Amino acid sequence: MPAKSFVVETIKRNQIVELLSKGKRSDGRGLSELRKLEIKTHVIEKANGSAMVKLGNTEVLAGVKIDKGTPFPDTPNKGLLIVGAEVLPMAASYLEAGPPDESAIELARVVDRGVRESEMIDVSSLVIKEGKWVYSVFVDVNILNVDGNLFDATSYAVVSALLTAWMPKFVLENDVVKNTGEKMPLPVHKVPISVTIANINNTLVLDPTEEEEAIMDARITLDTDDDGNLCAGQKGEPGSFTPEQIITAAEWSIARGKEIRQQIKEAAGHA
Amino acid sequence: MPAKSFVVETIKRNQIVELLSKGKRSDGRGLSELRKLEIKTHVIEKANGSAMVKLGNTEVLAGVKIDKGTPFPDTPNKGLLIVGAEVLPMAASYLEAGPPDESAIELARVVDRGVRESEMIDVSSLVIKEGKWVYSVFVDVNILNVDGNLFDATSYAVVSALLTAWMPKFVLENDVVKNTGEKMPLPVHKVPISVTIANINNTLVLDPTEEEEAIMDARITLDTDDDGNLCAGQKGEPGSFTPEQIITAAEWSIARGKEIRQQIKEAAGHA
Amino acid sequence: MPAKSFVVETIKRNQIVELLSKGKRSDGRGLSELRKLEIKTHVIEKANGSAMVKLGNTEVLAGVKIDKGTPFPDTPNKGLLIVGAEVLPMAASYLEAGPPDESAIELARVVDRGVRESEMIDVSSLVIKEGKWVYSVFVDVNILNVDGNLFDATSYAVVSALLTAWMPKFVLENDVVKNTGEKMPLPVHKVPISVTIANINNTLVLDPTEEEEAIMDARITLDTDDDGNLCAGQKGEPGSFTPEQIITAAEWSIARGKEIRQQIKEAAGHA
Amino acid sequence: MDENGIRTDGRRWDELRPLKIEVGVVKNADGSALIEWGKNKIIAAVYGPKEMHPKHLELADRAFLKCRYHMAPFSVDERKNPAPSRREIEISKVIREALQPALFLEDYPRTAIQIYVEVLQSDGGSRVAGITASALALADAGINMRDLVVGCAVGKVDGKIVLDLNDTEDKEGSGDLPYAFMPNLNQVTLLQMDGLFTFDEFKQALELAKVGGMKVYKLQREALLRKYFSGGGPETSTGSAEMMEEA
Amino acid sequence: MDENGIRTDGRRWDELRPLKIEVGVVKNADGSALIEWGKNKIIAAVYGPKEMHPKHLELADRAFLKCRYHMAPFSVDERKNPAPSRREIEISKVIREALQPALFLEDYPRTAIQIYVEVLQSDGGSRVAGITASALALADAGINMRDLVVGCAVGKVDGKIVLDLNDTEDKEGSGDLPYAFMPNLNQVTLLQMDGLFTFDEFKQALELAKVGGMKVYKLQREALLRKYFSGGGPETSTGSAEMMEEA
Amino acid sequence: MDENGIRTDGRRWDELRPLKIEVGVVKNADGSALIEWGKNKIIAAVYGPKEMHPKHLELADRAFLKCRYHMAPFSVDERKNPAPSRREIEISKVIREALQPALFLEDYPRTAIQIYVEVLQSDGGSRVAGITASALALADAGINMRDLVVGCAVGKVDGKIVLDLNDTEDKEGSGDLPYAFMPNLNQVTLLQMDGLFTFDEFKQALELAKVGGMKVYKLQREALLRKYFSGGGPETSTGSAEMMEEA
Repeated sequence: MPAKSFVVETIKRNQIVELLSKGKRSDGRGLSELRKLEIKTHVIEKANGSAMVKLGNTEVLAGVKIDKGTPFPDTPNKGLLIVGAEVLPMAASYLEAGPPDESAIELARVVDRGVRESEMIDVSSLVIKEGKWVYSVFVDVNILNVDGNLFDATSYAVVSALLTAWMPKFVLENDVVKNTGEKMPLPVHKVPISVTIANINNTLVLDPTEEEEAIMDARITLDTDDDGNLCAGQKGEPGSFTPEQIITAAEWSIARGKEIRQQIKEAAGHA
Repeated sequence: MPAKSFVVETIKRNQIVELLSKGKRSDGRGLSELRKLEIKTHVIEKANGSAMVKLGNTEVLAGVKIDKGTPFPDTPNKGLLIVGAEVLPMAASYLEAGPPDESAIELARVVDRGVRESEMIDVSSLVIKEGKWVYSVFVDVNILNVDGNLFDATSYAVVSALLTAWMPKFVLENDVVKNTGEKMPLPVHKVPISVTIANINNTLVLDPTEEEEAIMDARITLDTDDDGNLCAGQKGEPGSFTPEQIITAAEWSIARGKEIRQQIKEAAGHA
Repeated sequence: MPAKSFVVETIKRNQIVELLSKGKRSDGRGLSELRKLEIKTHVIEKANGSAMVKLGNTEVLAGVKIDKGTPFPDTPNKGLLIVGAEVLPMAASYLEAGPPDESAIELARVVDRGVRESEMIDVSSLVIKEGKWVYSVFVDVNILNVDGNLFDATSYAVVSALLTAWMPKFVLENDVVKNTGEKMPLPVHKVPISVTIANINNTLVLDPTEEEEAIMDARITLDTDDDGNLCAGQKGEPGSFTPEQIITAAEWSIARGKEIRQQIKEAAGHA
Repeated sequence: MDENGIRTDGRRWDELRPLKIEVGVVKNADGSALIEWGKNKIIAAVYGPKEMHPKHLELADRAFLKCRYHMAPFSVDERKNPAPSRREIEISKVIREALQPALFLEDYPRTAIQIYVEVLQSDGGSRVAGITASALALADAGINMRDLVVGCAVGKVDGKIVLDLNDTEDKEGSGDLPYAFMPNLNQVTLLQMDGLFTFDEFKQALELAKVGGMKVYKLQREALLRKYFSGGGPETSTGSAEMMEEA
Repeated sequence: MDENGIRTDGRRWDELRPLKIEVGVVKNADGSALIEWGKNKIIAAVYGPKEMHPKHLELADRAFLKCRYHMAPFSVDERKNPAPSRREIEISKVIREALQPALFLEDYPRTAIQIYVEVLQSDGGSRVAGITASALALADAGINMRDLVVGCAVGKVDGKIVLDLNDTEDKEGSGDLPYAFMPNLNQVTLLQMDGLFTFDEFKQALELAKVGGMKVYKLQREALLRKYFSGGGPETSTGSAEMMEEA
Repeated sequence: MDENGIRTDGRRWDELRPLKIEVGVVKNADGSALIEWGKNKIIAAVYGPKEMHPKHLELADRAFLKCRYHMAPFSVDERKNPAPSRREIEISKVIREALQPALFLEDYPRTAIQIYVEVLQSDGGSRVAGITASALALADAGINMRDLVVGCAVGKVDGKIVLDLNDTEDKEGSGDLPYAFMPNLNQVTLLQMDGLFTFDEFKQALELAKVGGMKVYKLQREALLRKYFSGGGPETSTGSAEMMEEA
């Protein structure tokens, strides 16, 4: 994962910090401005839903697979919704193939929580036979190129892929699950939007690039739902925020979230 | 695991050996004397049985979990009894987190064998429906602080936790297992007691401390049952014993085992 | 795996290459000549079939285990045939114990393919109840001593062991699988024969020894069936062949395969 | 919550569960603490500064901070597999990052400082309890600190923001917000959030977490005083965080 | 195949599926290419020459070549577990060995060159498509090469040797023969075979694979020219493999 | 056991199963032995003294002794997964510790000595058979030894102490006691015990294990003599353990 894993030379760092102290960023953006966001859906025909997201130079591909599955014993009347994310070793020069490290695990779990806690998908409607058969929805994400803010790019790809996903219609015949061949849309209720803000030397910046992440003290990710409520959060990295900074981050997340949600819904044909 | 994993300075070693040659130990104990043994049961409310054991400075916590499970294919009419042990990395400065090494595996297997071979628990009475459903009894042990003789401390914790364990009463209704909500005591038949003896420079010492283990040549663990029979054994470490030393070790195990069994039964309310 | 994993001194290498340029090999064999092949079957009583194969100094032991199993979901009407191979760490000085590396995985998969693609065993006849119960045939190979050409030695051991294997007769009684105690021969249709040819400095040699493998540029394994058809192939190692060399290799495989098949069938009592 | 605002376990909305802390419980560790908070029973132990393994990961300008949060198999209702789960790996990371701001790691270049958090019994809020205990274990180990770190969670039950959820409330409630901060420096070092909070509820939650946390902080200081000033007890508790560095 | 020799997807026996290549698609990589071949969508990316890890495996006289072929979980009909399968490990090895003959590894002693092949969507022939893309990614990374490497498979359907099987043909056909070669040096660098071929069919298959591969080679060169000579397109495509080294 | 004290396989209580040993069976190994004992077929092979990997574990004052006990998948009634089980890891450890007392490891500082025990077919007593074969493999490798090590198990069947249990007796018997010792030095190097023995039975078991072991020792010496004195056979067997060091 990006932060700290390459050396940004002191000069560069000082320059970024100096610019920030004047409220400017090295790529010319405003402090609470998102990089260019491009979304392309229906890119993998073999998936039930898919989306390619570019957030600046960060590129992410999400694919949805929907099948029948068995529910967890403690939630017999809920379908399965599982988000996985892999930072491909090709995505940056300092990466190596191997099992996911703690950063990749945090990434997948935070994105998963953002989708799950917002109740974007009504998993209780994904039941074929209670306790026996449910729909299983796997969303897998490949991070293809890393340039900062993987949390948001991954989240946008997952949400966009889910918005475009169709489900095979399964029915129960004589206690056997049968695929009818029909397709149904996945029942989507809400569109949660993740927004990440970094604290660099006590200046907050939204959607940090990799060179900003390399010198950030801490980051916070806050998700909002369609009503502007906060629905998930995660502070990370070994620095801290003042309570006031967190309130500001929440305000930014609410404001920016509205715009991004609109763009994602349009890209997925939900506008 | 402790032995050899830290350097006891030569001077200390020589002093211990010299003392032993006079029949004395550096902590003042007799050669076949146990350290202070403290047992506290019912320490984990969420477990079906539990015990905290202190043997000198070695501290060990065992918890029992009892649930329904499926029997092994080759023993359809026996319940499951599985003992696991983890030497927590916090238990000594030289430990690191990671999968269990060969010493931890030996520890768990020897303690498991001691309980299993003594037939402490009558696993054939732990059947709900033959071949389909049985009671599964997991005993997990956390070693919290290491100061030698993990085998015995772990064994005492396991035995004490099992002696205090209750089982949920499961019944079969229309081929479905149902928890009646009633509690039953776990059917305990015997109380096996493990006693470990180290060979240091041809002197036998019972219940070795970590500094004794660091210089021991070999160790032998012998378990006895309520009738004073030997019911399990394990020689370890890269040294040897004379046959006569093994006979002496067996005598010590029988004698000391009687006292320890009494103390454990009292602590568990089985006196 | 052998190739490149030890240094053949330059002098030796030069000598081998020089000999080859004159059409000679350091062990006196012709270029397309197999080393002495010895096959002993019925060496493991507890296996359903077994064979010990010596190809020069390469020694390989294969054992077959046949039991009931559940079919793969996508092939409900086919029995299981699974070939595994382990290069024992005792088989050469440069090996270490550990999970199989890419060479061992390639070896097992290529031998497995050779047996599977030739349709040596008619897996569709190994069904007890479609979709529920089938025969599972495991062939496991231990490589005991390495001196080159593991692909062929392993393949000969697998084929010989399968040719001598018997199956327990399972029947279905009230939907339960029962072992009748009767024994049946495994239904063998074809006898595929693997032949491996190395390219050393543009000279082809059949059945390379370890010292030849250490200096080979590339190798190709081609399997033939009883009718002299090609039924599996695998090029390996980081060199190349001309198309003409591949045709030659195929000719050699067809010619030598006929002789080896005869020897294996005799050793297995199928002559 | 009943009509009088009393929760299922009898607490008011702004009341903590019973909380007991003891410093110095693991003999071999350089520092340690046992916390019992509701039904949580958690030991934190610290080793270090010590040699870094593997050597090539040591940092030239500061200590390498490691943290392992782990749950005992018997700590939860259903036996937990002892192998580290993805949840435990994530929590290990956020606990480490919640504690690091308080540490003068630059005082210990090329060394490792290791924090172990073992959950012997788990209830709601085990990660904030783990942080609270770990801060004490670090102080007990004599590691130089800017401040203690206090963990405290808030949540949302029956539409109301309440302090310090227990297990049942966590499962049945509609929101949970684990929170940790440095009480004297007014810096937030951990924030996670599940569930649904309006912006106003969110602000209210942060406030309540701080108020609750200050009560926890008082108990933290008392626990340290009990260990380091043997006569010490609640009544003599006047120390501030600065004294930690002397401890 | 129908009576007119037309395959289920409408192709003749010696026709390739639609094939599109783009060089330079992964920003952080030193070289990369995206290939779309039938329903295959595959990215190859190259990093290097770079420092070798672990150090003790570096080679004094040449670069250490590594290759990872991997399939995305959503790339196939049934979701694939993301952990590397034995199949992926074997294919990684044969792809690496198919590319190595084309590389002047001796020009980069003590370094590592890493090839990543990520299958985003899989169809028949993903390994030869991966080789084709990887050769371009290596050229794009500026690695010195003797020749490009071209991958192309042939197979046997309804008793007839045909070019470039798609997924359905691969599953229902009676033979598959993935093949790769260096077009200017006339050297075969990959050959695998499943199924049943008479000796004559085998010879015919090798011929057809070469003919098909030369068509792929043409597209490879055009893709490079498009990247390196911005106005470049099929009509200006006159380059030979030697020019790769300048690229 | 029947009324005449004859066991299910026809043996008397103090009789060994058929036992055959051959030294020097693995060509590449520095030393090796094949033992067939009842239905056990076990190969032990030794490599070393050789360079230690990983380097940082090498010991300044002696050789690092490693042992891997492993069962072939086809060695038992139900196919065994080839990955090392916890049982195999434990047995590897006790075998290593049973052999180490016989070795002059201090003669080979900074090196590794590796013992491999591969069970090709398993019957009762595979670990003591493995020890018996390993001691010969070590001698065959020319490692300096104080004594051979002899393995032999005793057990309890139908209430009686008997020598050398086979698989059926092991499963149905009420006790098993694997045992190994150095015959000339009178030192016990392995003892494990399952089941129930009175103190008297325990003493009797140790005695019987020794008596049985001495018969095994005779066969061990003969096997070495056969290899190192080509005309050698039982009748010329007068060597003692001291001669091992010359071998």
